[in-house]
Amino acid sequence: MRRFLSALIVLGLIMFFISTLPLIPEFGKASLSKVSRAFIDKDVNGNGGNIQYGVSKDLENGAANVVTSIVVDYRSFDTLGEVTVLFTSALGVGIILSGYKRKKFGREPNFILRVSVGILLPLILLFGAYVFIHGHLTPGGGFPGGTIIAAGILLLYLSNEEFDLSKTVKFVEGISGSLYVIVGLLGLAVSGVFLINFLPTGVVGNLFSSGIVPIIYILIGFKVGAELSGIVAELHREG
Amino acid sequence: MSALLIAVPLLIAFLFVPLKNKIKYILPFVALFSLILILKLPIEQVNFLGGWKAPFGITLVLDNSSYYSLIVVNIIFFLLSLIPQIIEKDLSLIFLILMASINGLILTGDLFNSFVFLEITSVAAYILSSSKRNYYGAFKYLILGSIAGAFYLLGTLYSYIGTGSLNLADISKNINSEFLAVVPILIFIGLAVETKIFPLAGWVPDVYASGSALTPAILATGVTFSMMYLFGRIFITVFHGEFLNVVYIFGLITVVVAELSALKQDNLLRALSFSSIAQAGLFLSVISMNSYESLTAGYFHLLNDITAKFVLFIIAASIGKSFIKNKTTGIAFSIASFSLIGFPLFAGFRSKLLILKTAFLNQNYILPIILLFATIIEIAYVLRWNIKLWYPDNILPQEKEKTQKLSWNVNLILLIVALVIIVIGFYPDIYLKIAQNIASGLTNYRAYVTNVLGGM
Amino acid sequence: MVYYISFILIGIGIYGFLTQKNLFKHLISLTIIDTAINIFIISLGYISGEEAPIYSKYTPIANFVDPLPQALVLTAIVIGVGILALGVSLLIKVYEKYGTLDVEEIVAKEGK
Amino acid sequence: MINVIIIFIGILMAISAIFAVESKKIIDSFIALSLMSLLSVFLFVIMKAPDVAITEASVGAGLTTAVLVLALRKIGGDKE
Repeated sequence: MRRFLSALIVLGLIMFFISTLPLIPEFGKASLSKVSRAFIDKDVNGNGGNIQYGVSKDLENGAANVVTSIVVDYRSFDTLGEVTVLFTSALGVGIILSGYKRKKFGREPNFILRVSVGILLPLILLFGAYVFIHGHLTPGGGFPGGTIIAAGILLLYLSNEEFDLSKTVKFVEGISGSLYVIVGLLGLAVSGVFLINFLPTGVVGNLFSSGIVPIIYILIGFKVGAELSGIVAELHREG
Repeated sequence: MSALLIAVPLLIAFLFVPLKNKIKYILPFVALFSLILILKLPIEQVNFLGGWKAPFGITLVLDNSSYYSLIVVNIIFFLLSLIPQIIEKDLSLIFLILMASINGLILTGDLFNSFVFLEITSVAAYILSSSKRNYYGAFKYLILGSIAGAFYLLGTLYSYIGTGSLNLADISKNINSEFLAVVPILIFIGLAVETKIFPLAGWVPDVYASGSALTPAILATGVTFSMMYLFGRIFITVFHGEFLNVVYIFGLITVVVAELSALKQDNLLRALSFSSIAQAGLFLSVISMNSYESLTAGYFHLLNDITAKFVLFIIAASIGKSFIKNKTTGIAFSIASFSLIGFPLFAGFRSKLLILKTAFLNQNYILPIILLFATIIEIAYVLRWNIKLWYPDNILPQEKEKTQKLSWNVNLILLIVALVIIVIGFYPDIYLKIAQNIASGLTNYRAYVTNVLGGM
Repeated sequence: MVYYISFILIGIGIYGFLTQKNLFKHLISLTIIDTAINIFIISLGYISGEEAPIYSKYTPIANFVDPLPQALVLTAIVIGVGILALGVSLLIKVYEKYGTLDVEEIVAKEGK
Repeated sequence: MINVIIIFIGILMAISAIFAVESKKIIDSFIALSLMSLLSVFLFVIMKAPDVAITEASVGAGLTTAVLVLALRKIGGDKE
């Protein structure tokens, strides 16, 4: 009975969504909105358009990856909020699990895991760092980079019972978060606008380009890595 | 400058992660700073974050309605920060984040940005509601809230497809009637959990009645107010009052169901939670009439309700079974509860009268009947609880020993708020002015659009 | 095409939420709904024949799909994982308190 | 051609989602969920969203599963 009723509700919901199909463009035939057009041409302030990779310089935003330019520059405030969501939930995991009884895991981490973590870990961390440093040029950026680092930390936890990083994690997360806000406040001090990109944007496609975008993405990478490692550590702690 | 209202609490929250035990004593200063900053800000100011102009970047809009909403919310936070007893030790950081996110929710002029702030607010609320080991209630709230958030996101995307923009003013200008048939449904489901509409309000009693004083004292006042503000902003300013007929019906159903459930409860906190749901339903059905007068009446009533609930929830959660040791607290409780039922001379009377007047002006006779019905039930249970708490019959001596005396600062703040209720009962002008300003800001959507987009 | 996939997945998620009694299954349903909505959002910005929105040696000209939905989904994914982690930790505590994850058993124990 | 691939992936996703919701053992549904996440990564790549694909691969398929499995181990494994 319950299943039948649920199926009915679900069917109604799917029918509702299908009835909205005439409103949205056919699959693969979407058209760019004026907002997206301006973001791609880096033309919000009216001096962009016709961008050439490796040549165009001193645009309003110098990131070759348009998604990054939206996430970290045009809509940077969303990203600050998103980092705050992650921060809050990491904090909440700590608060909620704080009174949990500790019990030992019992099983020794096996030898193969320990040795292979020793080899893999530096590579994983390096790859994570690469992903968030090149976030404005290639796919990737702070969020996947941070997650990759957290995955490395998770391996470290699995291979070593005594390992504890929670103090460092709190420190890194606090500092990188504050630096993000401070970068924003610097913009407020320099030109009276919160989170403005106040550094020169350089040539599209260079590593040192697009002003504060790589700086913020590196901070996000550290922060996300620290927060997710914190969550993982908290969940792993007493096994 | 209005970005500071969000940036400063966040910065302090981030900075104090390693030493979170000290932060409790900083809370009042942060709240006071926000309050002073708001009073110094000029009205009718639009802040383009990152320097990107209106439909492209994210804007923070300070107009009449958001300005006065900010004042209300920040006063609540300031009062709460002066009662450090009820803030459990780890929750101070959550308190700061909630402050930042609610300021953001009120200020933001961007639909997706409001989704982000909605999520921050909900995450902070889930953590708050898990205090006092109320894990199952918090889990239920989390699942419901997240599914609702998913629907809100869908609504955001549909309006992006329909208008090519995420800016509220741009959507308000460009949205066409085809999309107005779909987007409001999705956004309504998305907001129904936080605004406590009947089928999705099942989490409220479990969360509010967990026994913690802070949880209902924030969620039923500050968070509810900002959600109601967002609801008005989206449905009145952006959707021009489309879809409000459905909201009206849902609101009235919520009032009836919640009042009947409140009557049945034998736990004071649960009864108050149901009363909170009922008042939310009443508010939504009043603003559904979509005129300047009805919005004024609605927000005036909401202000009275959150003032009364502030007092009632803190007392109900921190006092035992009677007022034997806390006579002054009892007086504050009685004042607030009489205001809740709309007893003449108290603040609630004024707003209920105003609601009746607007309903009759709009030739709406169903709302007054429901309102009178709800008031009768409210009188029944409020009187019952007052008698029960003032004259407890079979109270054991050891229980009498256990009830603690509330400390002086709690009593003082509760008495001041209770005094405000009486003052509003005689001179409603202060609350009325706030409500009128919010209403005029929300209804005047042409001014909002030109304010944000410039004279395009 | 992709639209139908995401609608069906949303439906499966809601169905799981309505019928299953294990709290883990509720979290799983939530994740399914999130993923489905992310797919839907991306598909709204897809233009066939156009390239990924990154200027590079291989795609020097701006024939890109809509980048804004992608940026929004990036945000939504991270918010999703934050909520999931919070939900998981609440679930652990629910298990510690009640000794079960079955909704009906928990409600029965709450009532006592 | 691309449509055939999309339909194929879609059917697989629906099957793994149903399996994730309905399976008796919790750990099986985690694996099915992870599979669904991975399949969605293919869809993201097909729809020219490499940023989202990388993020979903590392967050959705990787970290989510790890968090869920850690939690399951913490409450003492599969009971059913």
